[in-house]
Amino acid sequence: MIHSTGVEPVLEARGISKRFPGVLALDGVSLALRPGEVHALVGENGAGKSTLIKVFTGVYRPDGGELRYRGAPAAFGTPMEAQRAGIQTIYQEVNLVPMMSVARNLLLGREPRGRFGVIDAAAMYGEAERVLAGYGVETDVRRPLRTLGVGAQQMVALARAVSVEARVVIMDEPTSSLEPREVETLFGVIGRLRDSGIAVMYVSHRLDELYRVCDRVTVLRDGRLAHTGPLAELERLRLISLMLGRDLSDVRSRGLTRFSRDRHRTPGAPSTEDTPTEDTPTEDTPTGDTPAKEEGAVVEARGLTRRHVLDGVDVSVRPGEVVGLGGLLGAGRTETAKAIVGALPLDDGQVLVAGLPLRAGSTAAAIRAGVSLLPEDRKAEGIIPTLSVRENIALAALPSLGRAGVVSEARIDRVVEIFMRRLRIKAASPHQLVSELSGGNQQKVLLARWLAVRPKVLLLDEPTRGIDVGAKAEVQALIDELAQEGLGVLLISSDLEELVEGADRILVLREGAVVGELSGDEVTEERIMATIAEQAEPSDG
Amino acid sequence: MNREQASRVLQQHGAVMVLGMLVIVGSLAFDSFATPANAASVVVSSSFLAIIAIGMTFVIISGGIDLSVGSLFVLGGVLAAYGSQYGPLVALALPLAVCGVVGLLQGLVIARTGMAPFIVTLAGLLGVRGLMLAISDEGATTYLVEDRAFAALGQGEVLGLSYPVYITAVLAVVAMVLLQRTGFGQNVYAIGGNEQAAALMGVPVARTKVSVYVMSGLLAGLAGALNAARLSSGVTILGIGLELDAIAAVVIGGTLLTGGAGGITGSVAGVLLLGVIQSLINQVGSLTSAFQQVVSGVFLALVVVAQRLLSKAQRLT
Amino acid sequence: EAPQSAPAATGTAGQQVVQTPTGTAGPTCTLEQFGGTKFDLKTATVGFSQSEKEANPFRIAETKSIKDEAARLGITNLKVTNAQSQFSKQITDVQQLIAQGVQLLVIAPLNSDGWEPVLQQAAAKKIPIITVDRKINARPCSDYLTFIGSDFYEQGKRAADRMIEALSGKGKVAILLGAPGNNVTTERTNGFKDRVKEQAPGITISFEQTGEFAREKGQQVTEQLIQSNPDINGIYAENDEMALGAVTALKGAGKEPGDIKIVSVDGTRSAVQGIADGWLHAVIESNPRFGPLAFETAGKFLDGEAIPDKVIISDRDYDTTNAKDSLGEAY
Amino acid sequence: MAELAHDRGGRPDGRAAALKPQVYAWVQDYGVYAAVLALLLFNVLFTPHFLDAANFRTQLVQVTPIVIVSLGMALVIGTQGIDLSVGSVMALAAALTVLYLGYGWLPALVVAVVGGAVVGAAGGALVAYVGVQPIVATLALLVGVRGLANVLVPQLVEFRNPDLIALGSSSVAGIPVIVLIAAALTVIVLFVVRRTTFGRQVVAIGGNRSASELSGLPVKRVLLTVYVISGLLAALAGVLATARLQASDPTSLGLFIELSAITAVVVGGTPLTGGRIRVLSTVMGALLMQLLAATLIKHNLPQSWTQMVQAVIILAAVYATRKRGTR
Ligand SMILES: Nc1ncnc2c1ncn2[C@@H]1O[C@H](COP(=O)(O)OP(=O)(O)OP(=O)(O)O)[C@@H](O)[C@H]1O
Ligand SMILES: Nc1ncnc2c1ncn2[C@@H]1O[C@H](COP(=O)(O)OP(=O)(O)OP(=O)(O)O)[C@@H](O)[C@H]1O
Ligand SMILES: [Mg+2]
Ligand SMILES: [Mg+2]
Repeated sequence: MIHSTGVEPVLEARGISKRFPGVLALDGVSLALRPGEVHALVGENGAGKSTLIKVFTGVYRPDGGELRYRGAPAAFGTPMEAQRAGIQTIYQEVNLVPMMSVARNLLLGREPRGRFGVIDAAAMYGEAERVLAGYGVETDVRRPLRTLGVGAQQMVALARAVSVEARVVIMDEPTSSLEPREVETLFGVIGRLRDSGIAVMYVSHRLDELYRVCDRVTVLRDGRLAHTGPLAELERLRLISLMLGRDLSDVRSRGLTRFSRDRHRTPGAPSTEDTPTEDTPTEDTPTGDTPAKEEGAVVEARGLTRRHVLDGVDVSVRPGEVVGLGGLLGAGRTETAKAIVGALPLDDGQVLVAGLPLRAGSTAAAIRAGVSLLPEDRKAEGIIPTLSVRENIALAALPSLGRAGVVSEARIDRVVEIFMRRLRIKAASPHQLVSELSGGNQQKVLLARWLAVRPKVLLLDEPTRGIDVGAKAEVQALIDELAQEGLGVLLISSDLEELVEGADRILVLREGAVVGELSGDEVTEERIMATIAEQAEPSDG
Repeated sequence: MNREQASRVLQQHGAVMVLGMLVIVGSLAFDSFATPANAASVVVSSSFLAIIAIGMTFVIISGGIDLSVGSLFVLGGVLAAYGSQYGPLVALALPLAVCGVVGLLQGLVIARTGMAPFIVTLAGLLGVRGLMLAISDEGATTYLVEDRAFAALGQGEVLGLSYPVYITAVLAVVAMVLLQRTGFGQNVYAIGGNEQAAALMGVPVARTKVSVYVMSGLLAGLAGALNAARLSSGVTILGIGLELDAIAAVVIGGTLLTGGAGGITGSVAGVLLLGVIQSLINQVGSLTSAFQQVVSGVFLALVVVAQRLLSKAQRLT
Repeated sequence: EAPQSAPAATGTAGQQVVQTPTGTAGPTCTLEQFGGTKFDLKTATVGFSQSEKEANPFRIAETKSIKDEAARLGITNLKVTNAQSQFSKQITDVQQLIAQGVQLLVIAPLNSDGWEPVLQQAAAKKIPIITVDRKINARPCSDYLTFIGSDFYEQGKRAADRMIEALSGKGKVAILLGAPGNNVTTERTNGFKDRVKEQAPGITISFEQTGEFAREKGQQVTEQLIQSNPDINGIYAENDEMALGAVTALKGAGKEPGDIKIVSVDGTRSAVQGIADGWLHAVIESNPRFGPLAFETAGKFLDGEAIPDKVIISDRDYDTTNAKDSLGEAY
Repeated sequence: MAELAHDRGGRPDGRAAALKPQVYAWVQDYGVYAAVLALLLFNVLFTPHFLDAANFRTQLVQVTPIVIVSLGMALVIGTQGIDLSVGSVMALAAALTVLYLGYGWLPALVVAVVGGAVVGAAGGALVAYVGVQPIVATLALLVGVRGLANVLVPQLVEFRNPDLIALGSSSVAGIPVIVLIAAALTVIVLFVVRRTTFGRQVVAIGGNRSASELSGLPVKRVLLTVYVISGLLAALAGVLATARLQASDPTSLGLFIELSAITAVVVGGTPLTGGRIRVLSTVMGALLMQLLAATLIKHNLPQSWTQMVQAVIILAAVYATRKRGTR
């Protein structure tokens, strides 16, 4: 990874500042991006990475400083101008049009033309299929994009950005929803881009990836430039200390709290204490007594089936247990979780909480019975953008935070305060709009929402997606702590390391069916990969 | 996949199917319903609303709404009748120019200030009607179309159908191609589906928005002008509540008010549905006016419910 | 037989009376001139296109009168449509009536202009059209047969006479206008203003706002009016509903009957009662009972008789001298 | 879009950046109050007899039905919905009131309000359970319910019930009773929006429906309830308007009031995209529209001018109070 320092930067920021009401998101940041380099941009949640990218691409205009592109001052008024000039971007939140078809999303703005300059639909679909196949997405390109999983959508966004003539490609956390296999595909693409002299800016919270593909790194902290330099020379812990703004020795001695390493206990070990739940569900868990198949499970799903999506999935979680769900994109993990909380209509199957069946199709009933889901798609299914951080946190717990339908502001304040502190949510105030927070902090707000209802079982779908190293460790520690307190957790993560470290037991899904269960010593990354691969061939037949 | 495609077609053409059912029921129930003369009256009278609905479809798919079309329709008619004293070209150009400019202004305000289209065009509804009253002496003056050539545009017939029907058909086809097969059409869908994403994907959001309101204004003005040619006069009491008819037709046709999905065929079918409902009520011929309204309301509700259930059927596959 | 005698024959109170005797004034029309063929009215299909909902006394009385007379004459095939105040719909309604094969059309037009498409179709099939209450701007005896109704301009003039008399030719008057763009509004306004200008220069019209022919709107506008123009002496309301709304407003403001002189047009029962109670000064009648006259005219026409190109009915006035006695005849 | 559009507010030349956003924010939040004040000032200077107490009573009394209807409309709009049926519900309430007046004014009022709630429930059910888009669901009701009202009471009926007339015309301490009722309803709705679980759920659903569903909110029930409340309030407005008119007029009572109410809500700063409800500003919005109409009438402008001036003022008010990032 030797790069010639003499090369002129293709894209350069000089002393860029950007202010939002109440926050100085960027404060005199300078950064130079050279042709043929992969440049990592890192920092904590809310450090200003996405904001800087949006300044580069004309979404925001800086309040101060100068942008230079190909040696001349540049000011892109709109993203379109930036694109025309050759800057392609994959944004952190999937920014495509969910209702349009996959093909139209992929080729919007450069559809193949037929006679009379009219779009040639057949050619368009063919082209789209061809391009996407190169990224491992095989699907009916006529389908609306929203019917794809988040990961597949991300691949479409990637393919869209990269398949255009570009001088600069900017990727804001492109791997946060990708599978290992897709990540490899992505790295292949990045390599090709670099070789053809294109500058790549790469934002990620996954340090391993950075060290694998990046040449240089820029660290942002609280909107200021903390460090720029070659990455290979930078020790990992030193990078972390730069990001967090802590002393190197401090990080070294105390380490980063992660999952405690003693997870893989014998399944069913008695939990220290039960999480106290204030309102015991009565109406929603009818007394139709069906004895639990598995002893002591708080939640047990049996034979969850939905045509084309789920095929007889059985899952059970005991108090204090962390059950991982592994599998490739589209394996049906998200669907399993949604089915358990009643957010996905089922053709067949049943969910039991503490041995009593849940009313089908009612999320409210599931929540009252103590089963909650932290959804995968933060923007579409998580935050209420028009409400403040405070209202977002209190939302699900509202009925218990008041009397006779009248809310108690004092109790809300107390709960919000507790969780904002415990999860270190970075916001100007509890009254800031949640849509103004950085992605990672939005995720923490959602986690707080669910913890505030004091669930017995928490289903976490990609809980650390987009969360910085520090916060990720905090969240993982939190999961650990909660499990120790007796909470049952179902953990879905595309980050195999996280899955292995966090889970007591792992169910591997493929094409909507459970194809393997790993527990105890079997819980390793290799075994998970092997289980997926083993099963892949026979089940394809 | 085949099943999926089939049900997609089902949703998009739910209105067409309900229309078909209604026509069959109507023909069985009334002798004088499925006659060429009656069919012609439904088709001809629907054509003006259809022209407006085509423009409205673009606006709604883009995520907006245009309440000013009823007022633009009557203004277009008055201007056309006024302009016809200077020849057929002026009769056509004057309303198109004025209504196009109104659409342009509304589009600019919406695109540049981010104000809600509902409110901007509601102001348009009021302001344009005020303008129409101002140029017609508070509605007291009705300009007459003396120019034969222009009148023929609204009255001439081929195969028992008057020219506006053919004009509407051509416009519908052009609109369909525009929407499905051009970059502009794709942009309209994209900004309606997710405006922010569309902007990031390089769609010229402001330009596209302005364009759809200009189109809507032009089409409403054109419909008004053609109607003035048909009636041979610039009637000043037209178009009240027309915007709601147009919106209803478009929505019944399967276009989502939230934007991002829909199409022209559905809207045209929606317009015809409204026409057929009226015609069926006239066939009964003995309902009191109050009961006619009840029946229209119930019909409308049934149609949207049916259309909704058809599109729900798609989700379940 | 002169049409004047017709009302007496039916014996119902408040029947329409024709103003101009037939033979004397204006051109006439015969079946031969019109070019139609004779048919039997009893077995014919007759279409009646009403313009507005039958939700005010005028429209209710009008439709009822047409239906009653058809029934009385034994016409079984009467088709009625209602345009719900939408002019485009009325054009379509009539076209669909033609498509259903009507042989005679009675139309209460929502607007005077814009009938071209209907007239063409009707002319092609030689269907005679009688328009009631409002005129159609076209040629009688070729585009349509004839018009039966009141003279709205004349009504405005007569209302002005009553106002001038009430104010002894001096004072400030407000006008509650009807719906904008409506022929009736325009003519009743012009008649009133022209007459005031001509006869009573001492009267100024200091306020004119639309009350859209509705009672609530009349009330609201009057409330604003008497606040900002407390020196107003008279109110001319272009229909009874607005006048009665004005009365409610005046009562609410603590005025006494007669403080402000109100003159209106229509002659509904409530308005006539209003005269008796002292709140209204006078009401100019606009008679909606078109049935007998319309079918009589059609009958004569089919019998080959010459009929006039317009049949103007003579409307009466209501005032304190006759209000109590005439209550039964008001509609 | 929120992000994109927000930027415009945060991008004022860079220099006075710290102060200007606050001014913007203030105008956004209180612009409608400022507009009402400005209009009041204009009238005090240029309209004769404007400062009479009776004049203020007139304006308040006239605005009452719009205020009451707007309160319900604000809730509906908060859920990202819209209710076009309110005018027809007023007409239905007028019809039911006189039909049942024989049993006394209170039973008549109860029947009318229940009738309004039933219509609201029908609309709400179509929206929440069938998934029909609010604008068409309530459009069907707009057409059908007015017809129903006319079927029940075909033409204007005057009544002499002294209690009902008193409801419409009497005052307590110089303040008309119906104005007091509107004030009380405003306080109640304000409380519901600010202080109750239900109120929070309404805005949450408007802000993000699928997130609300996943958060266990009773989405369908809340939606249904919101339309029921809107119907109920519209019916009450209908009864009060009827009492004031001293006649039941299902034909023209409440015609086009839906547009006035929507305007009041939006001018007050509640976005049509839902997720936010501003109750007091909605009332101010209604007052603004009322004062505007009164001003134009008092200065005897022709209809054409009235409509054009209204258009301009609506645009200006919404422009000033617009929240960047709302469509
Ligand atoms: N539209 C906005 N309005 C107000 N504040 C904003 C807005 N966008 C970003 N911010 C603030 O600017 C700061 C930087 O946010 P940014 O999204 O750039 O962080 P980030 O480094 O990308 O974080 P993450 O790793 O979580 O994605 C944060 O404090 C955030 O709250
Ligand atoms: N690469 C892909 N190609 C085509 N379709 C895909 C792909 N990935 C996902 N899908 C579709 O998306 C749907 C939803 O997948 P789902 O979200 O349940 O998967 P998952 O196991 O939760 O994976 P993840 O959450 O990591 O995206 C699947 O039914 C599948 O049809
Ligand atoms: Mg970011
Ligand atoms: Mg998933």
